[in-house]
Amino acid sequence: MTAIPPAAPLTPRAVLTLRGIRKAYPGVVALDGVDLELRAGEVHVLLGENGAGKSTLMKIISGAVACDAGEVLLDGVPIEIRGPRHAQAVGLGIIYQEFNLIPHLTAGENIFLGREPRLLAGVIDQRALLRAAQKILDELGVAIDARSVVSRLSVAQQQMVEVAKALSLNARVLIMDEPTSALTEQEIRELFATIARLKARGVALVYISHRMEELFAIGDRVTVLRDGRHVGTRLIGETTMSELVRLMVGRDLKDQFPKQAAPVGDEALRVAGLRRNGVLHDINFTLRRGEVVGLAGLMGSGRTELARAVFGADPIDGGRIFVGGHERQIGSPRAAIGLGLGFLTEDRKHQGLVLGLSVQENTCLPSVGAFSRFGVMQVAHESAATAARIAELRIKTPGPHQRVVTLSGGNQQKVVLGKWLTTAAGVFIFDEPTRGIDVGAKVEIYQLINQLAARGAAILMISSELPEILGMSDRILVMHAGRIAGEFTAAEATQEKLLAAALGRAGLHAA
Amino acid sequence: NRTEPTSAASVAGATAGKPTVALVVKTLNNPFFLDMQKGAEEAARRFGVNLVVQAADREIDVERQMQIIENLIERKVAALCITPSGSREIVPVIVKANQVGIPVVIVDTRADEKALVAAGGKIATFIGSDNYDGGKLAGAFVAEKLGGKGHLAVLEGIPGHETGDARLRGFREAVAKFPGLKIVVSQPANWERDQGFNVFQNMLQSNPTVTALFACNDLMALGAIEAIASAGKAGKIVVVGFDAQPEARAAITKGTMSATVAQFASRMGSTAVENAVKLLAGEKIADFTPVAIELIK
Amino acid sequence: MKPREFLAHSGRQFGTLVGLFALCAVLWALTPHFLTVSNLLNVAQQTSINAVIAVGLTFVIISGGIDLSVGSLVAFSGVVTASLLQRAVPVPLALLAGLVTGLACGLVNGLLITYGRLPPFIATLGLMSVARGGALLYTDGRPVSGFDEEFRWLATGEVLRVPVPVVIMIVVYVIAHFVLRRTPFGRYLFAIGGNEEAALLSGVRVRLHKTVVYGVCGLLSALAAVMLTARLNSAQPIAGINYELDAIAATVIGGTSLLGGQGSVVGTLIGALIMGVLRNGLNLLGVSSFIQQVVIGAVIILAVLLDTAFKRPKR
Amino acid sequence: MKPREFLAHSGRQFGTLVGLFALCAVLWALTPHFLTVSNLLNVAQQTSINAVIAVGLTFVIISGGIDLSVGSLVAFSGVVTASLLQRAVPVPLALLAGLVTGLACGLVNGLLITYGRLPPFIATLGLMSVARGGALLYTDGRPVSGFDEEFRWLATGEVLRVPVPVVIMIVVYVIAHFVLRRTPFGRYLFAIGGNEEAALLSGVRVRLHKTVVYGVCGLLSALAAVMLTARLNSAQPIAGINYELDAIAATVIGGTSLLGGQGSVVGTLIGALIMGVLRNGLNLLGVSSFIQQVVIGAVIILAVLLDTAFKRPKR
Ligand SMILES: Nc1ncnc2c1ncn2[C@@H]1O[C@H](COP(=O)(O)OP(=O)(O)OP(=O)(O)O)[C@@H](O)[C@H]1O
Ligand SMILES: Nc1ncnc2c1ncn2[C@@H]1O[C@H](COP(=O)(O)OP(=O)(O)OP(=O)(O)O)[C@@H](O)[C@H]1O
Ligand SMILES: [Mg+2]
Ligand SMILES: [Mg+2]
Repeated sequence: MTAIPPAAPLTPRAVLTLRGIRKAYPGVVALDGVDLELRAGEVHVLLGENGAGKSTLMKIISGAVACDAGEVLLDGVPIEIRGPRHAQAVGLGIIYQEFNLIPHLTAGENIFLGREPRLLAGVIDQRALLRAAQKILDELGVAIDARSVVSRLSVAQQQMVEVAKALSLNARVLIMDEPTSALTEQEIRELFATIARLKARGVALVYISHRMEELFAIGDRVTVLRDGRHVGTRLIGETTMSELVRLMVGRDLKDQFPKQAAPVGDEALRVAGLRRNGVLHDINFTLRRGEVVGLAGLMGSGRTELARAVFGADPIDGGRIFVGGHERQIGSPRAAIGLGLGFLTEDRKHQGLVLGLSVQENTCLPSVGAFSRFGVMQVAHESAATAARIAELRIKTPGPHQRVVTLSGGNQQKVVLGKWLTTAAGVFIFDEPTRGIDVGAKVEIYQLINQLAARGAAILMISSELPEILGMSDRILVMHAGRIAGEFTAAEATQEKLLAAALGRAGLHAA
Repeated sequence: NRTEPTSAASVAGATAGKPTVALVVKTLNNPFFLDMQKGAEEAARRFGVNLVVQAADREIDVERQMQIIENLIERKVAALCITPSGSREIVPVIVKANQVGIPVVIVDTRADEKALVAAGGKIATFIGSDNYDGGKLAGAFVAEKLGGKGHLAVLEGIPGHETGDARLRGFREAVAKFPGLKIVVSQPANWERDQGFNVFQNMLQSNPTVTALFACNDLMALGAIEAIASAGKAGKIVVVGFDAQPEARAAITKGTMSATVAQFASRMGSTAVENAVKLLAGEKIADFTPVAIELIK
Repeated sequence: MKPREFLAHSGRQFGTLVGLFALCAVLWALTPHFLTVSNLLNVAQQTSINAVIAVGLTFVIISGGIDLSVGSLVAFSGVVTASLLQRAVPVPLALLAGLVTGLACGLVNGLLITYGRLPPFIATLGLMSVARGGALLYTDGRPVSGFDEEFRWLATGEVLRVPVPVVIMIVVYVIAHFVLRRTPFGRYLFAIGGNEEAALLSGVRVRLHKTVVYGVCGLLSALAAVMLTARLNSAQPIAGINYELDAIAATVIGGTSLLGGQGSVVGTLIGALIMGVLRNGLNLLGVSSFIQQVVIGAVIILAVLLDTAFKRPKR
Repeated sequence: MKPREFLAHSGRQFGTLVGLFALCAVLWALTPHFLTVSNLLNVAQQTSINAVIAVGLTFVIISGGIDLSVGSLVAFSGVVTASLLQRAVPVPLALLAGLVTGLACGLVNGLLITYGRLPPFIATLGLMSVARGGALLYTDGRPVSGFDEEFRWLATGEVLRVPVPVVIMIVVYVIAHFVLRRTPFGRYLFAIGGNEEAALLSGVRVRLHKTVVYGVCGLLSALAAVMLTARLNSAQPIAGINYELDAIAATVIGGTSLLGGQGSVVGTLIGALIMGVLRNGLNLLGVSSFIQQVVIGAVIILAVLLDTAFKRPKR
């Protein structure tokens, strides 16, 4: 990870100042009198647990949300931000945490949406648009064709399109709400280089992330929110990880990766010669009870495709799948669930959650059948299970009947997790399980993974965070271009070896 | 640059060289026009011609009827018998038929005289009776039945639909002659049976003094008599319909309905085909064949 | 349902309910004939047929679909039942045949949508035309009329002084509400309408449930057909034209989103009642036929404006 | 448009186009009257009115909405133009008045949907009823007929031997295609239909564009009204009933998704032609009108099945 030198003489000039910002939603006070000051040329990190109010604060700056009280000053002059268009016009740009791309438009069209270059009045200069978009994408160092339709891009690629879109604004203040949650090392590096360039240009950046190690690499100052309140602002150079964590969660966290090895038992899932034309080639691996197997790889290496194929979400063109030692035909997700598999998808908004339904309805969705007797749902069971998940995962919600669309990103992710914990699954496939989850909650999830393993569950954990893979796995598989390109034990694995395998350079082939 | 007028003998697509006569009615999901079709089919058999019967799905769809006729002109039928969905809207397509020399027989509903003259269109003959006269018959009957005194209700067809308007005008005019008769409520039930039921049920709530109902078609009248029955007023209200459908005739026999106006659709159909055949044979025909209009009570 | 949950639900219906009451209040002030027991029973009966069809549509719409064929299915199932009755088939058998016809047509819709991957609009538009043509062919375009008292009891009978159609409507709504809120099938409809892919990945048999929901909608159309046939003492191949619009309007006025994933049958009932009361009131007032259309349109708009005003979220 | 992009687009239309050609081939085999210049021009003329309305609906549907009021707007704008013509207002002025009427009604739809936050279905259903009532009131329920040759040229005239209605249709489609693919307005329609919130957050003036798109749809309905009035030499207050269904069908057959965010006017034109050719063919063949309904429904289903089969993704 490239460290970015601090903006040496901190420019005293405040570009944007927020004072006493308050915002309440039915049942929650999201922000309760928050102050924030952004200076030109700084990377201002915003930290806080899931639901602390970070995104809400940023949406107020970007004009997506109107605040109930408080004042915003731009260059010292009070301003009322009337809406997203107005915010853009005065130079406030944002990359939202939840993707905001138009699925059927191309990457280029998305990047310049609302600001298309014109030939004449009222005619889009499509050629110029594509050229400019391609230029931004290339500068970002991502191999995305500006003409490709966004709905066909992978999550990581979509995230990079979001970044490109924000860059195209040439904003004076640029907010990045968890831009790296869907990215792998490679893209993160490119992003950081871009951030450095922007800083040099005097742009004020707000950076939100739950990946603590990133903060120290790029941040200049850090502000911590807790329960909608401002609890402190520090210079990065004058603080430590543990102090920040204490400010965030209000207690000390001893161990970031509390791995506890569980006794390894019988074979739980075995995949032999799995093939999906053009995507997966001759995949072989075994998961045992009590084992956590990490699956690493670059964006587009086919990890998600592998998970989907095993789970019956995509048809396969060859190969055999054994569950609990018996060969099974898994024709649908339902069949997979019936065999005791659970699959936490990487894209919670499109595949994981029914956003319009409540926490309870989402949590119980795969288990509705199990919670029913004579075709009638047993509400008591549902409520009990949901209450248990809310407590266990510390889901921050006004209640079980809250619609998940109103939850913060991290809490939505917890609901997806809760959904699979509620089933009686014995084999879990977790695709980016801690995406967007705060440090405290991550530890809780790791502990949960430990518990599941101790109970005899087998876990395949797909993750783009190498520290997480290294910290939590008993065994690590690495994918490259649709093949398993390497297999390592926890002891022998290092970041370098994994990366080499992911790039297709290392030899060790899977057994 | 259209083709020469086709002679009856050279009509393509006709089986065994028989000429094809087309009958285009307003719609075929109304028993009135089904009867007309029956009559036409019978005549076609009798005279040995092919008969094509076509109609729009909806009675009021004038544009669709125009399309159908245009398509039949493309098909080069020998003669066209038409019941216009709109008396003025039919004129342009009559002109088109004239241009290629296909004779046009108008049945049941007149094509607007003035519009026809203005457009230079020409029809061979009109066969039918007048909805307006039918409405007058119905009005006179109600007046007689009530002794020239009482509160009347009217169920209208689709607002703005010519056929209904004509019947309504006739009825209003007839009852206007009797100062003791008063139309206390007049509402649309869109030609439909279920709406006839609902609307009349509601009318009875607010106008319990109503002693006679004129419905612009039998379907609405048949719906209304069920509403009367459910209000426990069977036999206490004079109900007059229009079209003389078999069901209405049965209801009259049973005594739940008082009268209906008959227009003899079947006769219209057969006369139309008969006239078309004569035209094709070069015979002279009268430019108006009246078909009796009669009150069935 | 717990009180809290119930309040949350009825909160969502609150605006529509206010709209209904406001409408009733206006009519009560304008005409003495409106607020009488016999008139209110009339309204309930007149509403019952649309209300029953609208339940099926509510289910379909919650699942993210649409069904335009309901009106044609009313006609088709109606003439099937009626012609069997006229051939002296026992009433229960004839009813069963009618209901099965509706169910079968509905399942065809469902299969076209799931296995044929047709947009619901197209599949049901197609079937709308096919079933209408079928009904016309089957009856040769003529109505089938005149039934025994036994059958007509479905329209004319009373249970505890409540007309049978109203009883049927109430029973259908109670069952539908229960199915929607308390059975896996109901839950799955919301999930499928809300996010089909997430539902699929959660093990919901999306195709099965989608097929079934169109079947249910067809079945309820057939039930409405039976009610209509008994009421009019006649089944017509041209019955039910534009019924889909009325039913969709009732559903949407009742707060069910056409985007799917949201809705309730309670709202639909209120929506159907608004439409029924409105038409009844206009007849009672003797409003001219041209103005009626203007008023109906305006009231639909106003009712929903009121509802949205109550729900309006803060930005 | 670059060849590559064009191929991608036409690829999406490929299935529907095959459907259209298959239909034509069948008709060509069955009747000698189908494939003649005069009949094809005839079909084109008959299709033109639906096709023009369908363009407006395609725009609205791409933006994620729906417009049920088009049929009523045809009636309303038609009688406005016609009555002005009869009062000897110069033709261009009368046309303008008709078009402005349609535009204004469309904008009312738009405002109800954007500022009134009504679901498009409800707002346009309401206006459908209000505009119909308005047309009836305005004309007292009577058709307005008989116009000068100058006006009727719009239906009877020819430009380079192509009938004027067909010319109008082609011009409308060329402009619409350009607007959709090459102007910010068109782009924003896709964006709003694809993800309204994302469009809003990108600074697209969602309300403005949504309001305008209903205005455009109203305007095109008014244009269709003028064409219809010239064709029939009469404007009726009850014209255009159910035109919305035909136009929506053409749009959806043409591959535009009712969910919004996807679609093309080229597809819509093909869809409208499929419907026009089908009806023409059935008339030429002399198919009984009951069977026609069955066949039309079946062909709509088959055409789209074919289209989906071509588009079916591998997985
Ligand atoms: N539209 C809404 N309606 C109701 N509550 C909301 C809404 N948006 C946010 N909230 C609530 O406001 C609080 C703050 O949410 P916010 O999204 O700002 O958190 P966050 O700090 O960004 O969390 P995360 O790290 O998980 O993204 C949460 O409790 C959330 O549930
Ligand atoms: N719907 C789709 N249409 C076309 N290409 C797709 C689609 N979904 C995924 N792809 C492509 O397939 C490849 C594999 O993607 P996949 O998401 O499985 O990779 P991954 O290893 O899980 O990476 P990620 O880190 O992005 O999750 C990528 O190149 C992606 O762009
Ligand atoms: Mg957030
Ligand atoms: Mg992935």
